[in-house]
Amino acid sequence: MVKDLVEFRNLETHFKTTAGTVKAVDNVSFTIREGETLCVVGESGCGKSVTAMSLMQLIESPPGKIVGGEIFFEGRDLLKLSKKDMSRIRGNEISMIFQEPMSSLNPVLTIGNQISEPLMLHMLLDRKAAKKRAIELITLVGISRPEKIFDSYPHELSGGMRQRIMIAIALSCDPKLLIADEPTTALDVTIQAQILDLMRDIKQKLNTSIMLITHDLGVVAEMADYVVVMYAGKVIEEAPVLELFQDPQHPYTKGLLKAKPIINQKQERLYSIPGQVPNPIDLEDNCHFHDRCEFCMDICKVKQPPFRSHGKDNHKSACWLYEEEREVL
Amino acid sequence: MSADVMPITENKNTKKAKAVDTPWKTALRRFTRNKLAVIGFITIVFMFILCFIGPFFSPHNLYDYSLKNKNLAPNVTYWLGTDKLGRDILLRMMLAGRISLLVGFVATFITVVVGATLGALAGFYGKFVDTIIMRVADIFMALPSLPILIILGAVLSDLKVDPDIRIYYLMVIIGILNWTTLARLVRGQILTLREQEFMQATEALGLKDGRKIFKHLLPNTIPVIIVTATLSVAGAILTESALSFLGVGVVPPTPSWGNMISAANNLIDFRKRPWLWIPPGMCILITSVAINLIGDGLRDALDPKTKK
Amino acid sequence: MKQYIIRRLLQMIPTLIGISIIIFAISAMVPGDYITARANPNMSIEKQEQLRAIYGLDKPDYQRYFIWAGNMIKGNFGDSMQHKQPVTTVINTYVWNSFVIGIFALFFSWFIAMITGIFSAKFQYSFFDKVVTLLVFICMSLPSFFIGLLLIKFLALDLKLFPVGGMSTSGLNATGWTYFTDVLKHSFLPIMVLTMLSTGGLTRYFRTSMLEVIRQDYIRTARAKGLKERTVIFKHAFRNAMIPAITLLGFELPGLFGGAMILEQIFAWPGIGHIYLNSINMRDYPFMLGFTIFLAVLTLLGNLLADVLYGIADPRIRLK
Amino acid sequence: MKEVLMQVDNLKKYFPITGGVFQRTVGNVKAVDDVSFRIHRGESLGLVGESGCGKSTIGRTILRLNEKTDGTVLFQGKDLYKLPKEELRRMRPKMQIVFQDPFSSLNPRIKVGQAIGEALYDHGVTDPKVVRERVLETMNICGLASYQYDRYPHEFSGGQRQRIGIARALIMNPEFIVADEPVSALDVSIQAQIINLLSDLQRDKQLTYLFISHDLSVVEHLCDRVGVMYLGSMVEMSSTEELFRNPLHPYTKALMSAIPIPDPTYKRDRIVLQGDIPSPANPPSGCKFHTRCPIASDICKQQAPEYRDVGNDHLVACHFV
Repeated sequence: MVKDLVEFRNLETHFKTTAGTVKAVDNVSFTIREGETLCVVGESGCGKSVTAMSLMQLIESPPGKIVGGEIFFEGRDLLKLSKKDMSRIRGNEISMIFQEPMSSLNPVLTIGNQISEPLMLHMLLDRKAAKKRAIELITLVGISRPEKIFDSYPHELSGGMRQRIMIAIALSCDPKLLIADEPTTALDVTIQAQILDLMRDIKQKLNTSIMLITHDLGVVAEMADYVVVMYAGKVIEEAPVLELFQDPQHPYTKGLLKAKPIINQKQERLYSIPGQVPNPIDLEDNCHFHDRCEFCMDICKVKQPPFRSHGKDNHKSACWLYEEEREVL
Repeated sequence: MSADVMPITENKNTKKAKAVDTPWKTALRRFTRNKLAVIGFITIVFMFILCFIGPFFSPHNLYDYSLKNKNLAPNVTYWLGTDKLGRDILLRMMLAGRISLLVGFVATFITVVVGATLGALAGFYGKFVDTIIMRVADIFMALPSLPILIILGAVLSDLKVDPDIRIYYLMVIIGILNWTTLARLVRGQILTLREQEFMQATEALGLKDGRKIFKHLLPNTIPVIIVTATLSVAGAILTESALSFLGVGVVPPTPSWGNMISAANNLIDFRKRPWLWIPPGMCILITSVAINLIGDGLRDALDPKTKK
Repeated sequence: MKQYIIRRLLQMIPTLIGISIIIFAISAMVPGDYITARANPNMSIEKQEQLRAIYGLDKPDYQRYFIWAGNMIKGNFGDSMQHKQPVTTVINTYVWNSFVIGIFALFFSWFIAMITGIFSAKFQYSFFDKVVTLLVFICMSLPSFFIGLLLIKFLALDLKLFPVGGMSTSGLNATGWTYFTDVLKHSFLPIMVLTMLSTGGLTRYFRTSMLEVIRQDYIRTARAKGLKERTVIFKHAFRNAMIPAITLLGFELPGLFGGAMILEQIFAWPGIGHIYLNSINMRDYPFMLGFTIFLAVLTLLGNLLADVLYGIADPRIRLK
Repeated sequence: MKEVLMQVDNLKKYFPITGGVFQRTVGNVKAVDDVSFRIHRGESLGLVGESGCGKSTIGRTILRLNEKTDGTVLFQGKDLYKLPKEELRRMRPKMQIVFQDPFSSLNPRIKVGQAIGEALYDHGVTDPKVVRERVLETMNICGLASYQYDRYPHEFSGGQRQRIGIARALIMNPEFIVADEPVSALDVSIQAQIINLLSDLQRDKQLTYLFISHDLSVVEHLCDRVGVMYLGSMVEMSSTEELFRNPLHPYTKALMSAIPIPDPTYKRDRIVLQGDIPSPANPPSGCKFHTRCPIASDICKQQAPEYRDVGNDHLVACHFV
C-alpha cells in the first residue's frame, strides 16, 4: 500500500494587513503519497504558494503566521519541530524551487559555491567531495561543460539553465519531496518543455515525489498523478488527474477547463467566468465562488459547503449541487 | 448598439462607494501612522510658534541694554539668563530662530527651484541639453561646498555688506551650491518615468507636450522633490549655523543660533556660562532632527512600493 | 576596466578646468588681498605696491589665472604667503595629522554602522530597530561644532577625562611611547565626534541596503536550502548589501585628506583643515586656491575610486 | 481585395552596443531584422514568438513610438516617418496601442475617468460634459461601472485595469490597434473575459488588430492570419487555419508541440528543442535557427533561407520546405 508522505490537516495561515486579516490558507487538508506528483492548481491569490511555504515554514512573520492545523511529514508534525530540527529537514528531505530563475540564485556567488552549500551542510561532505558531487548533479540536470559552469556566475547563464541549476541544488541531498512553485511560468514555451521533461525524467530515476504548483492546466495534464484545485484560500476539489479532466464536479473547475483556448479546437466564443476573485479580507462563512457561479443557489450565499466525496472514493469537492439537504437553514 | 458585454457583477466588497482615497489621502494616512514622523512634525510646529510668535509674549525687549543685570544665570525674570550686554537670552534665541529657519527654508526653496528645473530639462529633453547640465553638475559636485561657502562668507565680510542684506546673499549662496543632488534625482526619476508604459501611452494618444509634462511627468516627480527638499532644509540650517559660528555667516548684531554659540569662544563664558551657548545649540539639533524625521516619514508615505 | 579608467580620467580634465575657473573667480572677487589684510599702519603705500608687485598681485585677473593655472599643471602650486613655504610642502606637513583622526574615525564609524545596520534590518520593527533609527537621526543632525563644544565642556573641562585641545601637551617633549599615548589621549575626543557625525548616515545606508537585499528571492532560496540563519544573513545577504556600500569608501577620500575644518578649529588640532581655515581668514591666496583645487581633485578621484570599487565588488560588472 | 491599412517593408530596428574608450558603437542588437507584412482593414494579424524575437519592438516601431533603423512604414498610404511632428500627432487617434503590464500602463496619480478621456481635449473636443459623456459610454462598453470614473488605478484588479487601457484606446475611435500581449499578465478566467471583449469590439467597431503574444492558443482563437518570429526575423506567415493545419517551418512545429495540452489522454511525440534561445546581440550565421533546428544541415549554417510564398499565401523561410 503506498504510504502517505505528507498530510496537511486543517492548515490555517493568516496574514495581518493594515486593512484586516487575510486568510491566505483557510482550513486546507490533503495528502501527498510517496512517489506521486501532486499538482496544486489555482489562480493568483488562491493560497497555493502559501500552502507550500507553510510546509517549508518559510512564512515571513510578521506579517504572516501559521495559526492552526498540522502538517505531517512521514508521521511527524513539522509545526511542533524545533527551529534546528526543521532547518535540518529543509533542503535535505524536503527541497523547493521557485518561479523566477533570474533572481533565485545569489548574483555574487559562483554556481559551484551555491550547489556545494547544502552538500557540505547536510551531507557533511568536504569541499573536494562536494565539488565532485556538484559536477555530477550539473550533468544530471542536462547541462554540458559542468566544470566551466561550476566556476561561472548566475548572470552568465540563461533562464532555462538557471532553473536547471535550481533543480540540481534541490536534488543535491536526495530529498524525499521536491516542491516546485510555478517552475516554468517565467520560461518560454520551448524551454518549459525541456524543464518539464527533465522533472519527469528525475521522478523516474530518483522516485522523488513532487508537489507541483501551477496555474496552467496544460502543465497539470502532463505532469500530475493527483490534482488539488484551490480558490480563495480553500481546497474546492481534488481528484486523480484523469477523473478531474473527464468529470470535473466543482463549477469553478469546469469554468477553468472551458476558459482556456486549446490548440486545434477553435471555439466561436470562449466561456469566461464573470467577475473577479473576491477581496480576501473578512470573507463571510459561505461559498466564496457564489457571486461568479452560474449555478448559485440561496444556500451558497449563506453556508459553506462541506468538502466531501460524492460517490467516487478519491474524488472530493465542496459544492452544494451534490448535497441532498439543500434547503436554507 | 453596445456589444452584449456581460455586465460586470460587482461583489459586495467593491460595490460600496467608499470615500475615494486619492493617492495624497493614502499618503497622509500612512504618514500619520508613523509615530516618529508625527513627533517630528509637532516639534517643528512648536519651534515655529516659539520663534515667530514667542517674542511678542516676552516681557523684555531687544534694546534694553541694562548693564546692571548682565551675565545673570537663568532666573525667574530671565528664564535663560542674560549676556554680557544684559540682553535676555531667551528672546535673542527666539529672534535668532527666525533667521535660522528663514535661511534654511528660503535656501532650500532656491535649491528646489534651480535643481528641479535643471533636472527636469535634462531628463525631458535629453541628449545635448542633458550632457551640458550634467557636466555643469559634475563641476558643482566636485566643488568642496563648505570651503567655498566660507570663502564667499569672507568675501561678503570684505565687501562690508550690511548684516541685514547679508542674510539674503547667504540664502542664495547656500541655495545655489547644492542644487546638484536634487537635479540628479529629478533627472533620474524622469528618465525612469519615460520608460514606463503609461508615458508611452501619452505618446500614442497624441497628447501635447504641455499635458505630458504637467499632468503626467511632474505629479509623479513631486514626491521625490518633497522628500529631498525636506531633508535639505535640515542641511541648510546646519550649514548656516556652521558658517555663523565661524563668523562668516549671519554676523552680529543680527542674531542667529550659529553666531550665538560662537559666544563659547571666550573661555570664561564657555566654562562658566553654558546658558549662553547650549540652548541655541540644542535648538539647532532639535530642529534638524525633527526635519529629518519628517523627511523620512514623507519618503515612506509617498513611496508606493513600501507597503507597511 | 583599464579603458573605463582612462575614459573617466579624460573626462575629469574639463571638469577640473571648470572648477579652477570658478574657484579663481570667487577669490578674485575679494576686494582686499593678503597685503591689505596684513598691512600694519606704518607700512607706506609704495611699500604695499612693491610687495604686491613681488607677489604678482598687480596684474589683471585673467593674466593671474593663466600664470597660476600654468604653474599648477607643472605641479607648482606657488608659495603660501603665510608659511613662506611652497603650498605642497605645507599640505604635506599638516595633512597627516588630519589623516590620523580621519582613518580612525572611518574605521570606527564603518564598523559600528555595519553591525547596527545589519541587526536593525534583521530585527525590523523591533525595539532595537526603533532605538537605532532615532539615534541615527540624531547623529545625522548633529551640528559638528556644537557637539564638539559640549564634549569639551563636559568630558574635558568638568570631568577632566581628556585634554581640552591640541595634539600634545605643550612642554612635554617626550618621545616614543609616552608621546604616542599623549597624542592618543588628545585625539580621542576629535575622533569620537568625527565617528558620531558619519555613523548616522552610514548606518541608515547599511540598514536600507540590507532591507532591500533581505527581500530578494535568493535569500528565500538560501533559507529553503536549510542554511543556518547566520549563514543566510552574513554570507548571502551581507555580501550583496556590501556592494553598493563599497562605493561609499570612495566618497570618504576627500574627508580623509581634507580634514574636518570646524572640528580642528574647536579642538585646536593642527590638521590641514585648521590651516586651511586660517589661510582663508588671512586671505593667503596661493594656499587657499591650491588646497581648494586639491580637495576638488580628491573628490573627483574619490568618485572614480567609488565606481572602480563597485566594478571589482560586483561580478556582473567585473567581467564586462 | 480589402484596403491595406498598414504596410511594412524591410523594417529594421537595431539597438547599438557601445564599448571602448570613446563609447563607439562596437555592435548591434538586431531586434527587428528586415521584416515585411501587410494588414488589411478589419483583419487581425497575430505575431507570435518567444522572448527576444522582436515582436513587441515591431508593435512600437510601426506606431513610431520608437524610431526605426531602416525600412518603410505606411499607414493608410502615408509614410509615418516622413510626417512632421504635429501632423503625426494629429494622426495618433487612428492608431492606438494596448499594453501588457496592467500596473505600469496607468498613471497612478490621476483618476481613471480622466486617464480615459484626457486625450480628447488635445484632439478637438473641448466641452467637459461631452468628454465625460463619451468616457462613461466607453467605460460601459468595456465593462466598467460608471461610479468607477472617480477611482484611482490602485483600487483595480489586473483584469479591470486592462479594461481601462482598452477604453483609453477605444475612445479615440481608432481604426487600428496594436495589442501588445494584452492578456499575458492575467489569470485564465480573466483572460477569457478580455479576449471576448476584444473580439466583440472588433466585430462592432470594425477594428483592425495587430495582436502580439507568446501564447499560440490565444492567437489561434483571435487572429485571421499569424506570423511566427524567431530572433528578429519572420520565419513563417499564413492564414490561421492553414498554419495550424499544415505548419511548415521546423520552429513553428516545435513551438506548437511544446505547448502543454490540458487533456491527460492526449498523446503525441513532442519535438523538444535542445539548447537555449541565442542572444540577439550575436545571432547565429545563416539561418538563425540552425543551432536548435532538428533538420539543420551545412547550407543552413552558411546561407540565410529566402522568405518566399509556397502557395496559398503561405510564406516561409526555410531551405527544406
